[in-house]
Amino acid sequence: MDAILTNTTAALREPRAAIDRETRLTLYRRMVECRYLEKRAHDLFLQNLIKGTSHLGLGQEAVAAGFGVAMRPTDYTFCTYRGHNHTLVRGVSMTKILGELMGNSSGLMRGKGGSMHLTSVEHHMMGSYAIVGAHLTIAAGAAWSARYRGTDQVAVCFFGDGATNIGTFHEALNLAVVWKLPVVFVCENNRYMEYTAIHEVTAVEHPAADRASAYGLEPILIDGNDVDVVYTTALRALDAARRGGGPSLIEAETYRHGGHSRADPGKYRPEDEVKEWLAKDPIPRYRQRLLDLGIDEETLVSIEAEAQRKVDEATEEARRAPPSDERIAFENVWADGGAAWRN
Amino acid sequence: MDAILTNTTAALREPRAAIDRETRLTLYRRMVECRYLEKRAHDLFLQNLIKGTSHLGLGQEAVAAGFGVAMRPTDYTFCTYRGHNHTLVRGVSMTKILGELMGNSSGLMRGKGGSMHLTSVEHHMMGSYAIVGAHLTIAAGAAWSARYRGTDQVAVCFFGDGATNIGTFHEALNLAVVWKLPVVFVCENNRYMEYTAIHEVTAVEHPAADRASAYGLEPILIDGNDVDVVYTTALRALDAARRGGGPSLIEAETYRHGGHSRADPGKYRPEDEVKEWLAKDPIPRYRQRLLDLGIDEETLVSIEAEAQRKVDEATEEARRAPPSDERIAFENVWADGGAAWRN
Amino acid sequence: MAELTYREAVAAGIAQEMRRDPNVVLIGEDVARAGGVFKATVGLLDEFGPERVRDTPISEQAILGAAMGAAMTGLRPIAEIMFSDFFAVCWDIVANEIAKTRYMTDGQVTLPLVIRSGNGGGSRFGAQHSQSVENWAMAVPGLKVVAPAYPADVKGLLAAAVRDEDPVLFFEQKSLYATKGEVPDGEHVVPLGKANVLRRGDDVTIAALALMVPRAMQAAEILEKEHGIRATVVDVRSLVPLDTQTILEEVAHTGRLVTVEENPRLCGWGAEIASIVAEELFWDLDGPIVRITTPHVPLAAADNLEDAQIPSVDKIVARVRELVD
Amino acid sequence: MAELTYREAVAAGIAQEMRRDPNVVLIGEDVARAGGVFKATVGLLDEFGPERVRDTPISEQAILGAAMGAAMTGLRPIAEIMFSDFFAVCWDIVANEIAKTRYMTDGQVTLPLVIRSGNGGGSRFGAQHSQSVENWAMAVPGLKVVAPAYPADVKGLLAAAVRDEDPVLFFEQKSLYATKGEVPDGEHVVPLGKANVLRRGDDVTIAALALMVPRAMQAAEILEKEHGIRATVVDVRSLVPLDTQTILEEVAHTGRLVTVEENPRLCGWGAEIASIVAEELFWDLDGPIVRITTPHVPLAAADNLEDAQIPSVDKIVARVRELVD
Ligand SMILES: Cc1ncc(C[n+]2csc(CCOP(=O)(O)OP(=O)(O)O)c2C)c(N)n1
Ligand SMILES: Cc1ncc(C[n+]2csc(CCOP(=O)(O)OP(=O)(O)O)c2C)c(N)n1
Ligand SMILES: [Mg+2]
Ligand SMILES: [Mg+2]
Repeated sequence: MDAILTNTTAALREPRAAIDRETRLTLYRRMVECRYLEKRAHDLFLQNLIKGTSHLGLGQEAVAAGFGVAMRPTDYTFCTYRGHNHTLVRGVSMTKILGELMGNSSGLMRGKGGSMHLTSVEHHMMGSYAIVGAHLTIAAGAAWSARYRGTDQVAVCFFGDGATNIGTFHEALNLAVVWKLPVVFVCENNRYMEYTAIHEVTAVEHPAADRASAYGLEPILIDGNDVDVVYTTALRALDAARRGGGPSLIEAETYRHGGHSRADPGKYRPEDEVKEWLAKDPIPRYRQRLLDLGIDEETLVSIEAEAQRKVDEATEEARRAPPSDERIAFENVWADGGAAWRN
Repeated sequence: MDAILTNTTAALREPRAAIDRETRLTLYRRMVECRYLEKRAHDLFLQNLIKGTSHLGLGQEAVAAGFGVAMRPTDYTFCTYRGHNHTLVRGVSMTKILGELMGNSSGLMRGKGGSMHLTSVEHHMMGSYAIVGAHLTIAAGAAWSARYRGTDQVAVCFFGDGATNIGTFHEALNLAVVWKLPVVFVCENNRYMEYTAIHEVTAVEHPAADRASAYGLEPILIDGNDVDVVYTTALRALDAARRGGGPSLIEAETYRHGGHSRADPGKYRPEDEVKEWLAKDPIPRYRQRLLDLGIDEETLVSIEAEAQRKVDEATEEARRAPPSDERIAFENVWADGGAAWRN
Repeated sequence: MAELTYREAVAAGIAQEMRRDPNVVLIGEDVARAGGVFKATVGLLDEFGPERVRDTPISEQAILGAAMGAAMTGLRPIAEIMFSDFFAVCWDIVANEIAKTRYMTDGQVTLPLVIRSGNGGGSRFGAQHSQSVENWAMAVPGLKVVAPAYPADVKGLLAAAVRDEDPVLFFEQKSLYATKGEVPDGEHVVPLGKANVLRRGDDVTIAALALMVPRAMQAAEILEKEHGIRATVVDVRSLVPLDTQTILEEVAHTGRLVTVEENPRLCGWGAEIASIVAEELFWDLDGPIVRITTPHVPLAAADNLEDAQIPSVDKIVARVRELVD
Repeated sequence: MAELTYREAVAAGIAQEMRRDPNVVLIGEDVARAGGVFKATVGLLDEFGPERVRDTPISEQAILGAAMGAAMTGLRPIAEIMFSDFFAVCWDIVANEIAKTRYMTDGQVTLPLVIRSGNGGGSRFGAQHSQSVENWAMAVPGLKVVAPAYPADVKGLLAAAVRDEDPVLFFEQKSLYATKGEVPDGEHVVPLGKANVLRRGDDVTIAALALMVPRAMQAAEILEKEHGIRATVVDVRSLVPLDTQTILEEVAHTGRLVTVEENPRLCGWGAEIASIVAEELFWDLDGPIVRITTPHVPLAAADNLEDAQIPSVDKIVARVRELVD
């Protein structure tokens, strides 16, 4: 516990000063883009333009932005169904994201994957995974491959607090340490699984950090709503991995503003708790910090306006796109483009 | 680490004096019976009277005996394919064990399960499980049921070092702690999986003890070749579970004298290591301790002779038994005794 | 008779059995406080309390392992696997442990347990949350397998599953949860292993399961009204035990069999039935056995794509017409 | 031509591909230092070194997850799942991730990987170490599935599997490991998706797989010599893709089909083939389609019991005689 607190505190203070103005503005821009895009996604649901399910990361933008900015373009992202933000920060177009949510021909996968499976290999965004925990092992494999191929790529794998109790978490962490793989595991602890609080079903207080020692790793527990902290922690972990230091396991404490998924109003959460965390909203908090650091409000307002404009444009573009041709439903099972199981 | 060592040392010293003479002789008797029975099983292999595979616990008898003697008759045993000893110490007849290994009508399951699946519900020996790790979750379930039904039964679950790296280990430990179940998890760390040393594929030095804190448990690392230590540790853990204190995770360090299974001569192990551990053989070691404590050799010799006689008798009985009727291969899929999947 | 939704019938069936037998318990992710992510267990925590209705961590192997350990020591657990796709993360406990333990122990261990799971497509959840995996279960000896189409059967078959001494996998079709139907008041039990002949005709027998049953019924009406083809529709309901007697009788009468399966083509339950009919009723057949299935591809998320994949009423009508004309 | 055992052919196939392509790597439990628990990977660590041939912890999900992550980023991994029964502990990675990712990503991700596994009975290992689970894989869209019977096919199909751009599950029958056969020297590749007609007759077509192939061949000889029944024997070899063309041609010629499956009855590959034949070749059939399978029960450990379960030469002979006489 002491180790954890020390670590957090260290991450919180010391390296903040080192972040330059441009990077800070980029971090802010990314968070704002995520926020506006997902708010739009939420509106499109209410208009029934998005079917099926969808899981928003509203409130958790600092984790996505902090890592997205710290990662190199060739680093790999693996994330969950709650992956819109992680996809956006890798440079994927808003139109393709919204298009996939709407399930039409403008989507990243033309509607074949849906909101839970956003993937853009071109951006080294290697997929959003909808079975809790599975991608931790897959990220380890990508890291293994990177090292085998002699690149300096790092795989970053995001998952929720709930994922720390499933078997793959344990298997992936152990293998990654034994093989000393360049992979960074990032637990976004938003305190809830679907409707059940993580503390009700977990043997330890910090579901990821308190497990680090089971793999010989340093416990790293950070404020996941402070984008500077996330960014500097990310840089350190990426750097360690790149230099052959093996994996890290980071627990970032955060909160989702809304419910688990489209259908969920999130009413199972105590009002006080929600209020407390809304007050820790990473975006206004960072905005204030930037103002405090002397960045003029106009710059921020123009970032915000620009983000809103992009979201509006993407919305229009995605809405205008025609439905996907039904034939694609029967394509691309195999590498030859087809789906034949017989001759 | 310090906590672990302290613990070991405590377990090693203090409670030894408290064990009475009768119990000590029982512990010795159980170990000797296990040893002779499995040596016989080995001979029967060489004579090709046992087909298939089989996994001997030669060298690991102290764990089985220590627990077997400490458990109450209504406590549950769950163990692995390396389960002959654990079955015997619960009071199952040698004939039924050997008969099952030979796969004939005298066997515990008349040959339907084989050596890897010894089960005797009558003795609360709830099964030997051949898929690594699965039974940890099942033992937790039995413990849950015991508590729900208001009994004071405890489930004891034995598994190998290799099982600590599979997902079910993690899931079972977490659930058992969250639900505070009366279950004792016992890792028999014999340093090897099949042919690969555990330290080559594990992120921590002590595969079970170093993971205890990940579930908020105390790390307990004991000398698994000292039957007094095992016995007293078992008593303590069983008592804690019975009194509502929840689960324990115990790592007992031990060694198998032979290979992993029938086919394996165990040649991958350094000679020195084998020698060192043969010197720590729990049976001669305990025999010497008993002599030192003033027990006369005759008593021990008669225990040994009696065990040998029982093994000889059981061997004869099992050998004489006829093969099982082939019809039983098509029975007892369902509770109605049949196997019909259609009308 | 009361009109219940399919999801209400789940809760009604569980409640009926929990009232009857204090050893019936329910565990799963979000089943207690939240009443289930499909709201199929609403009210049970309130009625039966937290010892009998328990939320679990996301640990499907531990959920089913716990259910098995409890069943072998005197309880009658009902475990929920939220989406049937997640059987893949705990298949060992199902296929290797639960299915085989009674057999391997020569009958020493009895496992009266039920595993309920949301199964099937139509909800635009994409390839990993829409599968029909009842054939995974059917392929493993030692499991009973049930998949109801109507609320009354949900309640009645669930009750029978809980009372059964053997492990039963109970597949609830997710896009049927909101559908309604009459459900008998009071104690209601529908025996496992009985198919339900929903209508009779002379021209063709259509065997269907779960979501495909209402579609087959609609198709049969269109076939009769618009094309003069009179179809028998058999709701298979129970895959193990399988009511081959009813199916064989009905096919013997019409001389033709069409199966309608939601699962992807290869090794679906329809193949098994087709092979039984092709062996045992060959001389009574008037024509080829036809299987209508989702093609052998994963399911897409977008609505128009998913609709193009899962057998529709139109597809059933068209295919039956080809066969019979 | 050299005479190799089935297990030597595994190592030969892997070695051939590892020499050709430095991106081919091998992982699994005990595959490196120990050369595999079935001794099917002996010599590979020595030749290719510890970066390419790696022992893993007992973490099947991590093994296959690692293989998948590596395949999607440029490697061509071969992963071993020691016994195919253990697919149950990692089925999610196989059925939900590996099988569906290419499709869900609309072709962005390619997964050239092979999963080898010891499959099937006959070794007296009991119910959890003897299953034939090739139908589990066949039922999941997105997986190719191969199960060779002879050493030459082991080497050649394994090479083709490694070269294939799609995930291939490669089932090695454990009781065939010690059998011997001629294997072509030098580069040897047998294309996936081609059945092998091992002998031709006019009376009946027997389709078999893996361990059932030599048994079907022996049965065919007895049928011919002792009973004057001339059988075609088709070694199906590849379940996905399935060579329906060859099977349909052969059945059309003989008018009769018998499948011989080691798997328990329900939803086996034979059911799928039976349903295809019953639909597409109905008018050419001279009699019922017969499936010979292990009954729908778990496998027993004792030798006489297991032998009573798995289809034997005698059983094949008897059943074919019943059909043809
Ligand atoms: C193996 C598995 N079990 C259950 C689910 C259903 N499920 C989807 S998200 C979720 C909660 C996950 O919680 P957490 O890991 O904290 O991530 P968060 O949703 O909070 O980001 C559950 C139970 C699933 N997708 N996969
Ligand atoms: C899930 C699973 N993976 C692999 C195996 C094959 N296997 C059987 S025993 C064994 C080694 C187990 O080692 P350990 O847990 O240390 O137990 P020990 O045999 O040493 O008692 C392995 C890999 C298995 N039975 N189940
Ligand atoms: Mg969460
Ligand atoms: Mg071991």
